Amino acid sequence: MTDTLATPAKPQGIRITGAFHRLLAFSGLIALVVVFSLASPNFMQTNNVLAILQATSVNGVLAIAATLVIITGGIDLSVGTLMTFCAVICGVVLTYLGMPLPLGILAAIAAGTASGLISGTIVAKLKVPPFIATLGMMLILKGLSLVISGTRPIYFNDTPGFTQIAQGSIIGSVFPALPIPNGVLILFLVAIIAAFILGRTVLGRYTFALGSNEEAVRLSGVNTDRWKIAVYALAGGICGVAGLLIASRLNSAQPALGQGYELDAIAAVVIGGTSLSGGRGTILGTLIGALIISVLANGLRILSVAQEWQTVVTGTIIILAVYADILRRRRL
Amino acid sequence: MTDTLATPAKPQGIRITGAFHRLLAFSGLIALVVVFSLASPNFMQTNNVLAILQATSVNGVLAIAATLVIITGGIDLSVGTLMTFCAVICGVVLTYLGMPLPLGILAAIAAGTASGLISGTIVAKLKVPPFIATLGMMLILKGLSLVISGTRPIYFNDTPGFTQIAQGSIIGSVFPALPIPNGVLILFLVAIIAAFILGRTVLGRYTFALGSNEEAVRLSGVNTDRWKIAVYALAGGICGVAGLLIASRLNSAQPALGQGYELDAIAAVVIGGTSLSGGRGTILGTLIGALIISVLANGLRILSVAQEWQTVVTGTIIILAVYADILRRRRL
Amino acid sequence: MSIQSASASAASPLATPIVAMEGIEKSFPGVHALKSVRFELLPGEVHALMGENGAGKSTLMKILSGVYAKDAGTIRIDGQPVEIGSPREAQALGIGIIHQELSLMRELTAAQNIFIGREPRKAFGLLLDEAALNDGAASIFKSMNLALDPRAPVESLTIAKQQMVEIAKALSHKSRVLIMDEPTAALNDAEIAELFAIIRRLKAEGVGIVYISHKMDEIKRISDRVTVMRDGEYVGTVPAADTPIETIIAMMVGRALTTEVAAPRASEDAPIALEVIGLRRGREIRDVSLHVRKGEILGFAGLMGAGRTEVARAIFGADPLEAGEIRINGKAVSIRRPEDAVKAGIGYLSEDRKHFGLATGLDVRNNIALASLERFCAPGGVLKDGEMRDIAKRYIGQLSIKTPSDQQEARLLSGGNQQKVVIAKWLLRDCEILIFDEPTRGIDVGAKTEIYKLLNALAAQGRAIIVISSELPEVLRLSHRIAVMCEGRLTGFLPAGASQEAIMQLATQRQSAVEAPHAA
Amino acid sequence: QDKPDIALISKGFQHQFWQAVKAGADKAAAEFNVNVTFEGPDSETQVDRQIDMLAAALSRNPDAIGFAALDSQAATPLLQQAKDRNIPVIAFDSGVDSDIPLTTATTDNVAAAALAADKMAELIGGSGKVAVVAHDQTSRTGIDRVDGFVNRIKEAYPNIEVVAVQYGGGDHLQSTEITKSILLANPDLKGIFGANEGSAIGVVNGKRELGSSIVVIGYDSGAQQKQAITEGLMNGAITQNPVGIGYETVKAAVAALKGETLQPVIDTGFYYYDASTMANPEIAAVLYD
Ligand SMILES: Nc1ncnc2c1ncn2[C@@H]1O[C@H](COP(=O)(O)OP(=O)(O)OP(=O)(O)O)[C@@H](O)[C@H]1O
Ligand SMILES: Nc1ncnc2c1ncn2[C@@H]1O[C@H](COP(=O)(O)OP(=O)(O)OP(=O)(O)O)[C@@H](O)[C@H]1O
Ligand SMILES: [Mg+2]
Ligand SMILES: [Mg+2]
Repeated sequence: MTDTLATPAKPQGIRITGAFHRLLAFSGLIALVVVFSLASPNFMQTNNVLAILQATSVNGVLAIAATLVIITGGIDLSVGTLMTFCAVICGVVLTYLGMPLPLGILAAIAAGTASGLISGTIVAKLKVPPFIATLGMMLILKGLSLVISGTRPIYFNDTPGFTQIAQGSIIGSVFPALPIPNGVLILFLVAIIAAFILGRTVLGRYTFALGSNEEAVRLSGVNTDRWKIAVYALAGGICGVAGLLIASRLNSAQPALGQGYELDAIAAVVIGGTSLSGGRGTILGTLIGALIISVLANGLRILSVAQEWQTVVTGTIIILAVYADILRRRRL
Repeated sequence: MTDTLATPAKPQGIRITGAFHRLLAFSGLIALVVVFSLASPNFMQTNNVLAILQATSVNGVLAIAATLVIITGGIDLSVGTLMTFCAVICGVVLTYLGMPLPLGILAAIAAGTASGLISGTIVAKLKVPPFIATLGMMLILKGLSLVISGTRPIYFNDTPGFTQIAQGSIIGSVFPALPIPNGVLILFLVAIIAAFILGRTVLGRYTFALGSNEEAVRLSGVNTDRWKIAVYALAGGICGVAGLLIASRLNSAQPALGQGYELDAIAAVVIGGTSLSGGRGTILGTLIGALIISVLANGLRILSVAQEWQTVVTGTIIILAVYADILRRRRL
Repeated sequence: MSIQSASASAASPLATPIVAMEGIEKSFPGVHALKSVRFELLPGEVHALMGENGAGKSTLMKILSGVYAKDAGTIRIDGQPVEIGSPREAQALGIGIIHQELSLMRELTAAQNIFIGREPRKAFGLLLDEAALNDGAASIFKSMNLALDPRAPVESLTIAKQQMVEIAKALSHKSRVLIMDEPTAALNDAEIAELFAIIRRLKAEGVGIVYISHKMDEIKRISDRVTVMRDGEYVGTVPAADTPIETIIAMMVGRALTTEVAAPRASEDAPIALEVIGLRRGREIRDVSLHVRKGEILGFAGLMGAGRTEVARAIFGADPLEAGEIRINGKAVSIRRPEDAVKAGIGYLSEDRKHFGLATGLDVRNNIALASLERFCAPGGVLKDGEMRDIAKRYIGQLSIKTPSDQQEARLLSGGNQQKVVIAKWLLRDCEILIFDEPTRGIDVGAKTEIYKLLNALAAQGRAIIVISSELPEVLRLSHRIAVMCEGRLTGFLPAGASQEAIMQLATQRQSAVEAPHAA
Repeated sequence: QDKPDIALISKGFQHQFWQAVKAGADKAAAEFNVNVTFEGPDSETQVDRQIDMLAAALSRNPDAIGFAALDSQAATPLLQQAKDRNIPVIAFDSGVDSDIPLTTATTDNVAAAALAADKMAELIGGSGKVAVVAHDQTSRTGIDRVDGFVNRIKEAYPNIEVVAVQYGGGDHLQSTEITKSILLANPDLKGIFGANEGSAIGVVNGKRELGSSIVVIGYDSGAQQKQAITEGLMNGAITQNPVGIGYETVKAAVAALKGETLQPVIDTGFYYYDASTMANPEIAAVLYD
């Protein structure tokens, strides 16, 4: 209209700022790594770095699932017990029914997706707040895991390759110097796929749009319910992957595990800068958040800090890390 | 301007709807009670009703604290471990330092208030999201409880009246037919005070206003930070009361207790119709939510439902109860 | 009431109406919003829908666009009866709408907002074609003569630009029926002219346009017919060209209205109430100095983005300053937060009521009391709710706020009535210095006159008032003195009665012609 | 249904140890023709949840109660109520500091953990660094097993140093990560004691993932622990007799209902087992999957 309005899009400027921004986002993580490296020579050993990455894999995958739901403005408390449920289903298919490995993998992911579909439907169609819908699902899945497994672990001893899913190292078999466990590879794969879906597909667009202003999306003639259900289903499928990872690491489906994992996952998401009110968030941030949590836990253990103090220090650093991130953003 | 616009406020009509609305809000709870009464003759026995109420007291008080914070649009994950921290502080004052009972009570509430002040300050001044601030505080308090107590329970055997705080019955000593434990009395007292503060005082008004549109409140010339901190401090003080209750019930301060309790408290709040996005909520609703949770747990136990199925049923009924509430509101 | 509806088919008596609504009923809890309302729209017609705040205009259009379900009545499209159950179905019928309240996804970019639900795709429909999306948005902006980066997140845009994004979104739908619910409330004259050019183009293409506005002059400029509603009822439909404004206003308010406000009294040498010296912050505020005297109304004119809002917010302490001094009654004060400003006697009515003015979840009573709660505080922090109620009711009466009760949630009020609630909040606070940013945005003619009277009365009581307005006639009508801004600088002061041309000249007076891009 | 109703309130539910106790109780229930319910909180820190469970069980008017107290004192008023209503109470797992329970079916966790220390010392040759991965810092079993192990090392093996005691909540995965950190921080570590099933499995997992060759002593049994011992990843483990605990508890309750007098303590015993002794009938009888 009037050219005074001309706010030239400064692609360069923005890109530089963006890259700088992204680099800085790592600052909390980098600071932690530096401190721990100085404090203990054992910290930066290859083995320990691999241990940290491996320790991030399950929580990282769960956190990615949680990120998707949180960006829509929801929350998913069921990620932990859903992971377990999927592991149990996989155990039933492989060990009790004796089916081949690919079917077990498929079953875990399908179970996760189905559960996500149900959560999503409860949220979208019945309009039950996500907190309650997924809290209910968390309890239901917890109970069902016990029921299905007969309250005992299911072992994968009859499926020899099973531990390789998380513990083997395809990369290591090609480059022996880089024995990165497959679990870590899968985490990054899931992250890349999730980031791609968020950034490049229609589903991703609606994920952000729903969290930003669901009513506006609806008024634009979009079938918001369907897309919301799709996001929950996708998140559920990702929890299925987490179920495979943990089952493979433990070479068993432990039916009692899982509750409490949702808090770590959501913490990783929020530390990673995703807003609980929805509409914004990144997978990269979530990965960093998950890494911060693992590095902290590992570092404090390596330093043999007494357990009760570990908790105190972890709490403090989580607050400080997020505060540092806030300061950084304010300055930019 | 023009008198055509004069739409007379119909206070009667609104009041009737309000009362009706409120009555219906109990419907989920009433339905549960009716079902369990029919299913088991033991359910409606005085002793069991008292047991249910007693079981509600701690979670109810925590849920009231959580309600206040949630109405501001925040969340408080630290209620559970803060409760424990206050119990431990009380134990230190009474048992380790041998001070008289009133000082112990004061210390617990003061510790809660102080911790709330800190959480509130981190949220309001440092702009750390409430989820992270209170997650951090949750861990810090959990660790500190263990440190201060030396990782073992502190018993109140030297303070004879201590168990009376929750377990005695002032009402019962006057009306022997009504042996309502003091813990339940305290729950209702806290509820009445909280409802009064929310409904009738400036602090309460700002609690709602902050949750409704914090920026608008700030631009109305209100020191939003100060009021927000006050709400967190009040919630912390209430957690102190919960700490006294649980310590009195267990006649000990159990330092490892508390984590996970925040979920039950928040669940009670949300089941009670308070919105996690802030700006609306009632203490009455929270009480009903807390009662629904206890009645469910108790009823399923009375019916000797297998534990794994208890979980499944609880999850399902929580979803259904909230769904029923949503249907009711939609109809009104 | 139906006497005036005789000339129903003024525009083109031969065409079948695209839209014919008949006997539409709608009730909300406590409000009978529409009482057997009828409405008709012909192809190629601009049909203005008029009525006071809360008359039911938006509700009627929300029914047509599938947002609300009607309680009773029939809707015909091209003569065929239809049921419109959702926004999607409305879109399928070719009905597009620009809502009164901005309904954008703030975190998404302008282009993403425009194409929501219709994203261009590639790779067999699997992937988003972001380039096509941005190009599409860019070409729409170009056709609107609008300089806006399609990739800019909506939350970084001013309200005016957000409004333009809404308009672009509606245009991109290529609807046969386009409803515009107060599209110009946030726009300035140049932008309005641009919008009208677009409307004329659409009209020529045979699109039927429903146009809702409280700006009376626009009705004459753009519309063919006018339908008036009052209090949820249909009053009549008249041809725009042959009907005097006064008649339309009389239909709206049910009586004749004296639109003339007493000419503003020139301010004498009253003491200076507020003085700011050398305010600075980045490119937005560049060395702004000004003063307002007691009893004076200082008008603030400028184009969109000139920085008027920024200056006001800075004075009020809502945003930080890099440099500058603020003096009240000659004494320097330190204002770091809105709290300090309010304590010092400054009130600020924001231009964006939804985000910065109204606590939408609170009821009307508490919104009115929000800035003055301590006034209703008994010892111990207990609120005197009875007193609050009485005062709230007084303002509801005084400003004719249409609400079923003072306990209605603010978000359920019509847009104009929400604005009145926010105004009431500042009136109650009783500040010595009042800054009103777009105070009459979305307010009906009757209420507008009422607010002008109020501002004059406040000035007469010795209050110092700054009025920011994008409506030049409003600035001219109210101000004792006019400050004009351009690109963050104050380019000059004009006396009352200055010409529009003089203002526009200052409003476009850039610091360096070389720096600035060429004017369109 | 006129069968006697016996309510067992345990310290846990989902863990294999408690499921084995439950299995023993169910076995006795079938044998003595009684109804048994079995409940326990999610974690051994939830003292008040257990109290609520006990209260609900009392409301049911059971004929007898079996109770594994997370904190004896906290439960005293309810146990008193049971006594007043003539409901016999049998304590199991760890004892209840009170004279209300008619008997206690239990294992001495301190002595059992001390045995683990002895075996550890033997296997690492009497000197070097060892660590403990335990399940819980504050629960009775957690404290007893850690104290039993650490104190025995301190008293009897001056050349052995306990360099770390960390707690993984009995969570297999968390215990795995903890073990890995301990191993990486102490490359010269000789052995780890995993103080319950989840912890022990975690230690085995950590050892395997890092390809370490330390000595591992576990606690409890379960298919995975048995397999680890068979495969040589775990050197041996302490087992209690959880099935026996559950069985004896119900049996004692039935006896109490019949009015028989009971011995004050039923020691269900504990055993050390390794690859060589696992198949012994005496051991095999107390191991569970
Ligand atoms: N969702 C709702 N719930 C309750 N009342 C409503 C709702 N929407 C509108 N109303 C009421 O219906 C009446 C008509 O509102 P509407 O928004 O249609 O007015 P309007 O003519 O568009 O006014 P304005 O010019 O102020 O925008 C008002 O009294 C309003 O308060
Ligand atoms: N949230 C924001 N983020 C980034 N820039 C902004 C934001 N709000 C305003 N601006 C920029 O600040 C400058 C001043 O805008 P402002 O809204 O204060 O102007 P104004 O004179 O009040 O105009 P009007 O009220 O007519 O829109 C403009 O360049 C605008 O683009
Ligand atoms: Mg309107
Ligand atoms: Mg402005």
